[in-house]
Amino acid sequence: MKRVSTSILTGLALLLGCRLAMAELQPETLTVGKLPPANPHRIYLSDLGGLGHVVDGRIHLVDGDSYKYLGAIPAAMFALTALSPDSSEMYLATTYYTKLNRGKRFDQFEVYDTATLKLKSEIEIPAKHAQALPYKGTMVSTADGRFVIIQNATPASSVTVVDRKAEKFVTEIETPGCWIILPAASNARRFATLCGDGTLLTVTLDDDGQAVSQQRSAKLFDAEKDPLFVQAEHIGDSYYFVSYEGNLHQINVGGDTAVLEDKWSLVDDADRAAKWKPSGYQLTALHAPSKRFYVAMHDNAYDGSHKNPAKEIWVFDLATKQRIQRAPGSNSVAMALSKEEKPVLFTYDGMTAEFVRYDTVPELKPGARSKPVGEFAGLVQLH
Amino acid sequence: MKRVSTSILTGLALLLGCRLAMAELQPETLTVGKLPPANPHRIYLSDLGGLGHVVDGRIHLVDGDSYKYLGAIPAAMFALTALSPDSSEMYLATTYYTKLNRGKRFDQFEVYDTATLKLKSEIEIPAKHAQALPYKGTMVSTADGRFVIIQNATPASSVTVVDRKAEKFVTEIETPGCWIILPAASNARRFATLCGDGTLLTVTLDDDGQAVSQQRSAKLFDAEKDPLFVQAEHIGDSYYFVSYEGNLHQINVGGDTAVLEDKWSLVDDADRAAKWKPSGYQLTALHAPSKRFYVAMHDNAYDGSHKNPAKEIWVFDLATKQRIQRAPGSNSVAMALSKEEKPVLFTYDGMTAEFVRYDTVPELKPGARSKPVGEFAGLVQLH
Amino acid sequence: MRWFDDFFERQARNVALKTSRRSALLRIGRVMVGTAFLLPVLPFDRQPRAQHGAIDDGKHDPLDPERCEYWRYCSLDGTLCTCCGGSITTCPPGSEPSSVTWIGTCHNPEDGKDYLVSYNDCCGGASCGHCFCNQNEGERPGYRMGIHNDINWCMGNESSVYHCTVSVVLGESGAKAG
Amino acid sequence: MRWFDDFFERQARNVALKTSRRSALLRIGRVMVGTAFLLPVLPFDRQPRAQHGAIDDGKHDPLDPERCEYWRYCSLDGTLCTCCGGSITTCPPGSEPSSVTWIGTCHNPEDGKDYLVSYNDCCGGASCGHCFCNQNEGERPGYRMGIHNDINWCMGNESSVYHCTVSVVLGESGAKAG
Repeated sequence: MKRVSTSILTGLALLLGCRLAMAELQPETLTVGKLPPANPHRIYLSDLGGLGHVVDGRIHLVDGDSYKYLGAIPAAMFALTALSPDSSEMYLATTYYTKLNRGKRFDQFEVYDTATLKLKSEIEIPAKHAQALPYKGTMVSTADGRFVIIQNATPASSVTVVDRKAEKFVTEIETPGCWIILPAASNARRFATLCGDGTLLTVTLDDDGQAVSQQRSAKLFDAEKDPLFVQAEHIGDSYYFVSYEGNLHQINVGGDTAVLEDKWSLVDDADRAAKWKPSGYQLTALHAPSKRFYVAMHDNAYDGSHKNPAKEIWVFDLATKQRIQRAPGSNSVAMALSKEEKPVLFTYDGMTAEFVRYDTVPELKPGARSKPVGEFAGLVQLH
Repeated sequence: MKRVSTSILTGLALLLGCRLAMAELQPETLTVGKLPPANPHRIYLSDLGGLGHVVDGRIHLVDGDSYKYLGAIPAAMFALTALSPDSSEMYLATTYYTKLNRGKRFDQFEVYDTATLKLKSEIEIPAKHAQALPYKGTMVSTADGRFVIIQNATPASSVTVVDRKAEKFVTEIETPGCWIILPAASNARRFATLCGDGTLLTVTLDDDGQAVSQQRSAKLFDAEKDPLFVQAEHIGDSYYFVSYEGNLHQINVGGDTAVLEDKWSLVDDADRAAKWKPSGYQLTALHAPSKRFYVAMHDNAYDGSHKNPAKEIWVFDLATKQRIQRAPGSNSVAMALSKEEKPVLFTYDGMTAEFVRYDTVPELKPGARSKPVGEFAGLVQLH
Repeated sequence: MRWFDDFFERQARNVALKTSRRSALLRIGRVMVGTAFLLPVLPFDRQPRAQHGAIDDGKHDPLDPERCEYWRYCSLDGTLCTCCGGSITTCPPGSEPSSVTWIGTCHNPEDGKDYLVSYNDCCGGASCGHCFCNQNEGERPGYRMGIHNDINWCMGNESSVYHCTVSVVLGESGAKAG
Repeated sequence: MRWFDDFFERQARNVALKTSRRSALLRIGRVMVGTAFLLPVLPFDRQPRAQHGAIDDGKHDPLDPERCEYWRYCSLDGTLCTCCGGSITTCPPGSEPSSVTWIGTCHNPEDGKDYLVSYNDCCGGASCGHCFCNQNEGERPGYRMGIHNDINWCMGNESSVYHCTVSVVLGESGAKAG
């Protein structure tokens, strides 16, 4: 009795005095819409939902060409979010309470189908997932997609390993004082993580997802005087980090221990005098084929300005280590590059909550702006 | 290991290099604040939390004198909200899902202490509570506080009876086609409800909260041509309703069946020509001792304007049936009068989400405005 | 099934009530006069227009389904599915149509006819919150439930989380139907 | 207890780092230049200032605890408990102090001294959302957890729902402490 299907309602309503013969509009049927086929400009924006509604986060889907709103994936509380390697799935690690904000806490790893926005899988995991802003690298799939590694914080640091083949929680691995998961491209059972003493910890798994080795590197960066932003881009096993002072660190995570392959400054003396420094949350992007590297920058930097919206975006050629362009920053706090030969760069404006679409070829050039989307949003991912 | 008390942290931090001897500020202790003692100007504002976050409603507490924000009571999803007769408790009827917006639904009746904002009691009730905007009369205590009557909608209409003495759910009573609970002041086991055919249904309970009689009145109002707003004020058993066309209906609910005691128009011919009509959500207020009746009005009314913000507030003397004042409306969509000899009227501005404090003596006069508060808020209650 | 019978009895009578109808265009923007905010008739809406509200740039196009003044929305109180990943008659992916609805009777300026419109809520997932509208033509209080819009019409669904609202034409409304 | 030891080791080193400090007043408002919105340094804040944000009327009073520029808030990323029913050092009624915290070192313009400040989140109940601030002096990424503010410090509480943030003076910060 409680439920009455829409078709029954429609039928009865028609019986009750609708003069269909004269109607120009015919009775319509209500359905559930389908997403348009994904293209490289489909944007996924992770949103905590606002500091007034932290229990109710979501991931917004927006078409990057028309800027039409496509739908949302519910993300609950302080979710970590990541696309699967082939973008066919969206992973979440999130927290629920049985009574919204009280009762029993439980954390879940969840998989949504990005073609339908339907839940495909949910697995309970230890109630320790890092309730962090949605930083890239807080949850990452291994190169082959078999395992998903999830950052934990209690605030003691560890990672949770989920097996996507068996669809089950495997284990928790302690990674004390370390943060952000950097999987090796050449070894699908290996990842590294940045540690507070300037080293990297490299963890190697067996085929069941259990840790078989944990090796600490030499001190590769100065976590006190020139800390690395955790947002990183990679080509193969080489990860590219920028530091607070604008030094690019190239770190290889393919081996048993991580090694510093290169380090050079993004800023020259004149930049330094004007206090140009990197800033933002998702503050870099990299196009591997052309080795173009994009960094959000601001001038007049001060202690605490490292998350400020970008004043400019600087473009570097990693092959020549030369800055090849300075472009307007559009107040970017997050950016992502499409997976295309001639990619577009989408930035998220930290002041207006709008996306800006940049062409990158022949040069970086800001174009169309979206309407505002998101309330307390960060990570931008492209299909 | 997971938890470390703040005092331990404080102590250790002090050991680690704080030169207390020279400090002008001494180490501080973190505590939980207490509410200031309630006064008649303490405002409770029921807020659905925004249509983008319907799972996460709350009741805001605001000091009506300083307009300082005092705190909030969590209200979950589409909660019905009502102060207890003595204002010492806030009642909620609300919905939870075990996984935020999916999983198992369960509804609860909850009681919060308005002195501490602590949960005092929670009782599971049938998962049928009306997921309505927070209208007055959707949940009401009997005159003696023993039973709380909760409006249900599936959309079939019924009420849930909760026993506050036994702290348990008692029964569900069908009230088909009827809406809003109007308890009798003279009989703590009786309430009436407005029905879609223009009658009122009077329900009488026994001392266990079970219905022992249900009596339908004659047709007392015209639900088609001149429907009553459900927001009502009362003196004893006499409820005062306004209709869409501006007719005041005085209906007595004390007897076995409800009776229309009086009916007269709030508008004269000139008002009618300018299409002045009542509008808003919580659109009337009544000061029983002085019989001053306050109604939110707008002109140039049209089909569908009955929820518009007020252009004016009109003041009537119920004894003489005369309009004694027209005051600015401050875009009011909700109003409440303090329980004082010389009451103040708080209105909630539907355009700016600000409160306006009106003096009522010697005449109705708008005064201080608050800052904006609430996202999708309606019902205003005063302590 | 009592509510169900009552429901349709009421619908039919409501249809009969609607003998005259003015163009949606005639009554637009009145509430805005003299206010500092570009908010249309949205007493309960405290969300910023720029972020959550439907476009309000002073144009009130009754043929634009992303605006509150679109003719079918004459009694729609909620957020537009057209701004949430759905369309006029489709729920956004990831949500489900409500099993129960309220009804409006709206005037189509294109053909000059009045239509019965079913306002289904779409339910489940994270609620949308974009393009809030509050139109109340023919709306009545909760004792006329089938034409009442201050309640969550996802109430009967497995997930009663409100997502957004569509407006489905059921057919032409006879002036003296029922 | 490893994290705990690491935590304090890091705190101590951080304190040592802070040998020079500029007045909060010197660095205010830079991000606002040339923007259409009156938003201060709040990259992730998309809430309307009028409703949720701390006052920003161009006055940046380091002694007003309802403003982001209040001196103790130099590394506070969150909503101010002073706007949520609490105070600088009390959680709003109905919430509970977080069991773990992050630390800042802030300059008090009144006495010219630097203080160690513990930023406790208050947890549970409906989250507040008023007066969002995003100050990051001395803030470091998650591998320096004890001075990291992009994480929910209610994480260890029975209810980890974030409510608002207080700033409790732990004591004066020695320039060469630790």
